[in-house]
Amino acid sequence: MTATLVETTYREALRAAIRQAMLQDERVFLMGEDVGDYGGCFAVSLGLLEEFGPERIRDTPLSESAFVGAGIGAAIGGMRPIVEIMTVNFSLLALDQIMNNAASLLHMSGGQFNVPLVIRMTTGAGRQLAAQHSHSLEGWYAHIPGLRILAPATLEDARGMLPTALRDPDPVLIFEHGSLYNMKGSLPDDAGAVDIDRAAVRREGADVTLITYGGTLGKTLEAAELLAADGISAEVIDLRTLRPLDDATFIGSVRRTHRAVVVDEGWRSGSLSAEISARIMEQALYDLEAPVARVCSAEVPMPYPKHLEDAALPQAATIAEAARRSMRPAAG
Amino acid sequence: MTATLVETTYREALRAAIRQAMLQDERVFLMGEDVGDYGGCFAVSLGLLEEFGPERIRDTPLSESAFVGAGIGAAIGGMRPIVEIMTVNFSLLALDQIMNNAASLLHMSGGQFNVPLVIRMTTGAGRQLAAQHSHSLEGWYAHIPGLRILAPATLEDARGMLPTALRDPDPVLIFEHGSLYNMKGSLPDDAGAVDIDRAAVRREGADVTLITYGGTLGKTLEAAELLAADGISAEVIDLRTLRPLDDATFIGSVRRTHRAVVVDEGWRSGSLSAEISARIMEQALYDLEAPVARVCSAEVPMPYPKHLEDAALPQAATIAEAARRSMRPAAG
Amino acid sequence: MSKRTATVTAPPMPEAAHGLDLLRTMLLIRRFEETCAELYSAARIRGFVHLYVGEEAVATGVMSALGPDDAVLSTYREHGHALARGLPVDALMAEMFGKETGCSRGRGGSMHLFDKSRRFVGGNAVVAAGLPLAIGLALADKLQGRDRATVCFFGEGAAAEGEFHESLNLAALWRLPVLFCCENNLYAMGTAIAKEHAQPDIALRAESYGLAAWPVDGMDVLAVERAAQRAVEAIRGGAGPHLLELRTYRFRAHSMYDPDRYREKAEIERWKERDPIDALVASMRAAGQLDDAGLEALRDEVAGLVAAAVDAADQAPFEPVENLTRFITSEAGPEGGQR
Amino acid sequence: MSKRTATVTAPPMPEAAHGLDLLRTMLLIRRFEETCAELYSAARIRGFVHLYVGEEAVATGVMSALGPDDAVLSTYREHGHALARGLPVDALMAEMFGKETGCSRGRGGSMHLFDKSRRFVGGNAVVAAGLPLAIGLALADKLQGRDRATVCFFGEGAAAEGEFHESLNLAALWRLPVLFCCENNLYAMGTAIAKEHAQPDIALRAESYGLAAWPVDGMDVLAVERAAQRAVEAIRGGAGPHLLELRTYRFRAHSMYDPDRYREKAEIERWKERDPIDALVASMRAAGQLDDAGLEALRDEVAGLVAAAVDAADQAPFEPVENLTRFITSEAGPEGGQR
Ligand SMILES: Cc1ncc(C[n+]2csc(CCOP(=O)(O)OP(=O)(O)O)c2C)c(N)n1
Ligand SMILES: Cc1ncc(C[n+]2csc(CCOP(=O)(O)OP(=O)(O)O)c2C)c(N)n1
Ligand SMILES: [Mg+2]
Ligand SMILES: [Mg+2]
Repeated sequence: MTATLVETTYREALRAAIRQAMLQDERVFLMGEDVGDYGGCFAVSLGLLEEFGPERIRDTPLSESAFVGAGIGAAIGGMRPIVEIMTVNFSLLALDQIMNNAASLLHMSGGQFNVPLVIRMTTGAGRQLAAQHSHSLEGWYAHIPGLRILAPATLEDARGMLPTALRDPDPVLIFEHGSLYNMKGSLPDDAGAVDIDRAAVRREGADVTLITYGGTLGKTLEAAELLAADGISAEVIDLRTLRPLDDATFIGSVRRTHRAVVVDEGWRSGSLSAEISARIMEQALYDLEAPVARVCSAEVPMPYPKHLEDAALPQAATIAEAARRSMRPAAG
Repeated sequence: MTATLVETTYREALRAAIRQAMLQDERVFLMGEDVGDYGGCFAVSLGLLEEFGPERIRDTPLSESAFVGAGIGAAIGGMRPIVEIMTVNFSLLALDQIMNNAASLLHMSGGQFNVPLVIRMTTGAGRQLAAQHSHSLEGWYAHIPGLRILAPATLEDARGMLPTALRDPDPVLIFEHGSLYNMKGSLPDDAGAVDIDRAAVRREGADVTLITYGGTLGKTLEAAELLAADGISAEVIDLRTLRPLDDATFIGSVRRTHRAVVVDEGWRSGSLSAEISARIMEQALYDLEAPVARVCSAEVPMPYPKHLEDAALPQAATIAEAARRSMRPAAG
Repeated sequence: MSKRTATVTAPPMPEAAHGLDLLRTMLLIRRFEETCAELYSAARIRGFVHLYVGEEAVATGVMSALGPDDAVLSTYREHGHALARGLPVDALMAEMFGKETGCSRGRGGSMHLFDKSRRFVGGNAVVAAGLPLAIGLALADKLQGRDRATVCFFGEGAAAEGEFHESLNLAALWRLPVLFCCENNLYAMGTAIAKEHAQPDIALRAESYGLAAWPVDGMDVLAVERAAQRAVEAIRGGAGPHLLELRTYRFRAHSMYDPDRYREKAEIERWKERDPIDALVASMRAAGQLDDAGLEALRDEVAGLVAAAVDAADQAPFEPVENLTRFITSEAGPEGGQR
Repeated sequence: MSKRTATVTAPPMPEAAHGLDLLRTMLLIRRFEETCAELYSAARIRGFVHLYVGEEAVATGVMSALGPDDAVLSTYREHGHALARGLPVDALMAEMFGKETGCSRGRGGSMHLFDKSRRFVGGNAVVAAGLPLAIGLALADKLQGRDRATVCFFGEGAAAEGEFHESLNLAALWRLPVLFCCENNLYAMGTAIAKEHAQPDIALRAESYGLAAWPVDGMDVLAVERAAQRAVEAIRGGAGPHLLELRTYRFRAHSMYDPDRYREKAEIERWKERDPIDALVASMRAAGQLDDAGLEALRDEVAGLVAAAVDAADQAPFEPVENLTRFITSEAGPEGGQR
């Protein structure tokens, strides 16, 4: 008996994951601003309040620091909370709790208090939401020891990362790119937990490795198509887990292709792309035929108008162009 | 008539800078927790309350977000505030104000509202203060467009960076490493503003470039001594300004030495050292004789005991060892 | 709720000319936003857009009490504040279109309207993030001995954030010239006030910081104006910070994204009966200050302004892409020289 | 200050045995900390160390009202809380030395004492950061139908932070079984309460969230114990969160770094006259429950415990350097399998 495929969206896959977790484990509950009556600011939790009631689909006041901290406390108290922060932009208000408590308690207590907490939040730009609603800080969060950082870029990962994260004894942050919620596709009706330890090769190729994750996977795959039309065979790697990084997959690829372009929606300086480049430097310098290139966001608070926002963000064309340049580095 | 040299400390140099700014410009005031009656948690502002009174040496309640935001508002209102956050660890509570207001207002307003604010804070580990009091996040802050990030590592810079920062029309963050306050030395009695646009070569050398800043400059210079004893001539670069980075100075050096070690007290993954390595990758790959190496902090919330803290932090010996390895990369 | 919910009762009618000014402003806000809603549906305005329809009396009444040197801090629901503060309709509409002629050169959009010349220190899209800025602006005035007020708008939802607490304490502690204007429209997105606040009487809560705090009928522009005038007068007289809890209601959804599932239709209808524009029109008619023709003329006037603004915005240029990285740092460079 | 500053007055003396227990705990805390101060001067304890001397009645009285299943959240000024909660002196002293036998394996030091078996969820060195954790622990109890209380200690300085506001609101809104214990020692580092709070009556302020909040004489261990017992009883009975404002004073500087320039010597001396240990000793003597010999025996007992703890800590091993990166993630791995 094989599973049948069902049409779904990224949003529905996330919702199905939450719903299943709630059904299977009484300790799981969802907490955040507008997860209940409103149905989630991006409608991820729509309908769950009706099914699970207000104790387990718990609307909070606007108080990011307190309800994230409450998630940490509840995790220590034996629950398996899923805390939703509406968007990464507001997560700064809870950063002290995330860094100094969630990520540190296990170590500070000499191994006594682990924090099995999952925090979900929307990330990314591309919807003309301007400077305060367009941050891509998931790579920046990946700097913090003690956290696991996930960036589901596919339906399968939207469906499968949460159950795995909920089994993790330590805090996991899941960054959902705002432009993906409406992404359509199909999933087996029995889709479930996926591994969160390995990067995935989303397209195989021999000439250049394109390394990305989350919201820019689609554009990177598009770029690979553009390159294919030029006769360049690009391998596309989806990092999936930004911390801890699975070096082995991308280093192995770069050893074969000898060229890499890192695509990252974060601001360029100090972005995750720098870490990837530095690790290739450390582990595969002698395999390189060209400098590792980076395609990142322009270092600006995101402007509102579409033409400026487009110009600020990585695009398929700019990714392909960076890859082409790395094919002829001397000319670059 | 030449200036005479006077004995001083890093702390006194910082204080002299604040004092002079207060005397010269009525718009300047200092605000933060315990800057007044207590004299500053690291005694930087000791005596200033008596001289300038409580309006200009302004003790605040424990409310990092509000008083940092108030600094931003006061800057817009025509003042030149110096806001002291006791330590970088607590600055997370004010990060929303720093990123979403201080760093963004000029751009969001289309150039209308600049924010001439200086924020000072203590950073760094090495004093057995454990997980929540030992962060080195200045390199992480350097990810944020719209901010200038300074890390004075010398008496001259402790004395001179503040006046320059106060003339900047945009927000400047100054990170004072906690282990430097008692550093002794001499300064000309007329010492004043220094440039904040360029990195400094603190020691010239031909074989390897050691790139660092702030609290690890001393250890890096020690490492250079160790290397000299082995016949290795190390150039030591003090970045001074972590954003915007002065690439030209370190790239130029690496082009000559063909080898680089970046020393950074931040946690390794996603630290400023990665950005430096990535820039060398992009701009000087073909000049390298060895992979750019990084000596960073272990990726742990800082443990309390000295032996573990020492092991977690960059040390002269580990820096020297990394440099030696880069002299014989094949063996590495 | 407390016994203090009774609001200042009907003040006397003002001069006809003043009433017409208030009415014109409210009509302008309403027309501007209805047009924005249409343009949003036509995908000519994008991003998040939060309408103020139903709350016009609040911005209109408060701004009418201010002088040109006072500062104003707003939120993401800010068209009304901006228009009432006198920002040109053209500059606002151009901003909605993301054009270079916009009040923020198009960089801000609906949530980030700014105007330095009118001390309109902007829209702020992080809830409660404007309160600390207000503290600073007021502190700057105090330190420089300027007799100004800083007005800061925010919603009742914002009052649950830590910034509210920290800022009210600072304002009261330092007796700063701030007027906090809490627009209590009973919902923070889809969350009703009873799920936001253990004690939903915001004015009463504010008093616990040692502020003078008054609840005001936010559907009555004259009541709002009078309360704001009194508060601003007291503030200028050195009485320290004040808070007005302006009890109002938004007739439309939280934003153009919001399907508004969480409110009863009947509740919305009940509040619509208290439409602040209708209420002022009725009072002015009763006082013989307005007739059908007069009202029609006003409506035509604001419709003309808005239509012209749409045309102008349509034709205005976009900022060239080469300018993307402008305004990250100031172009003037350090004081005393170019950078 | 409000009319409510009058504290619960002298409760009747308890049984002698119980009084001796309380006294022993207070003496142990005092002795432990005096020893720490000496060891700090001898550079055998490092980092930041915040002494509780003068405030012993607070921890002692509150902990005495708790059961083993209740949870406790502390601050960086936590030796007293830890000892009163029953953490072994040996494990605490070893932690001060950074030894592997410490209650946090030496990784935490003075500011991060933990003990899972006693639900002592630690020292927290970020001011006010423990309050949100308390909300979560209490929520977990509520959701799981467990009849427990969570007690959260913090200073009056912490009450100015946004977390205080957000957490009190959440606790009241959700009627959580939390006991907030605000240790009002009149100073936050060098900042006097009048410079921290526009309204310095913390208990009164807390009431504005819909909490039951009582001021308590924090120098009287019996008063503290009785107030805590009543509050915990009410909390267990479903009455929702409570706050105790424990009015106390620290006899020593903020930390071992602090030269204590900001307080009048006379003020310190006045408070020392109200030393909580002396006060209990006096009451017990008056009630014929204690004589010189009894007191001497107790002092010897605690001195012996502390001396033995120092010896044990001295001889205990340091965690091997190879272990540095342990406890970043859990070693057990995911539920249902090894990582
Ligand atoms: C810190 C923060 N958290 C969440 C949001 C998302 N958000 C935008 S508006 C809003 C509701 C605010 O309600 P209220 O303060 O009552 O103002 P209103 O929208 O009713 O005018 C929320 C939750 C945000 N912008 N900032
Ligand atoms: C968020 C934060 N800001 C500043 C500090 C530095 N600091 C440590 S204790 C303290 C004073 C706290 O006073 P209070 O809450 O009254 O507690 P007490 O020390 O008097 O017991 C300060 C400012 C900190 N640890 N955390
Ligand atoms: Mg509202
Ligand atoms: Mg205190």
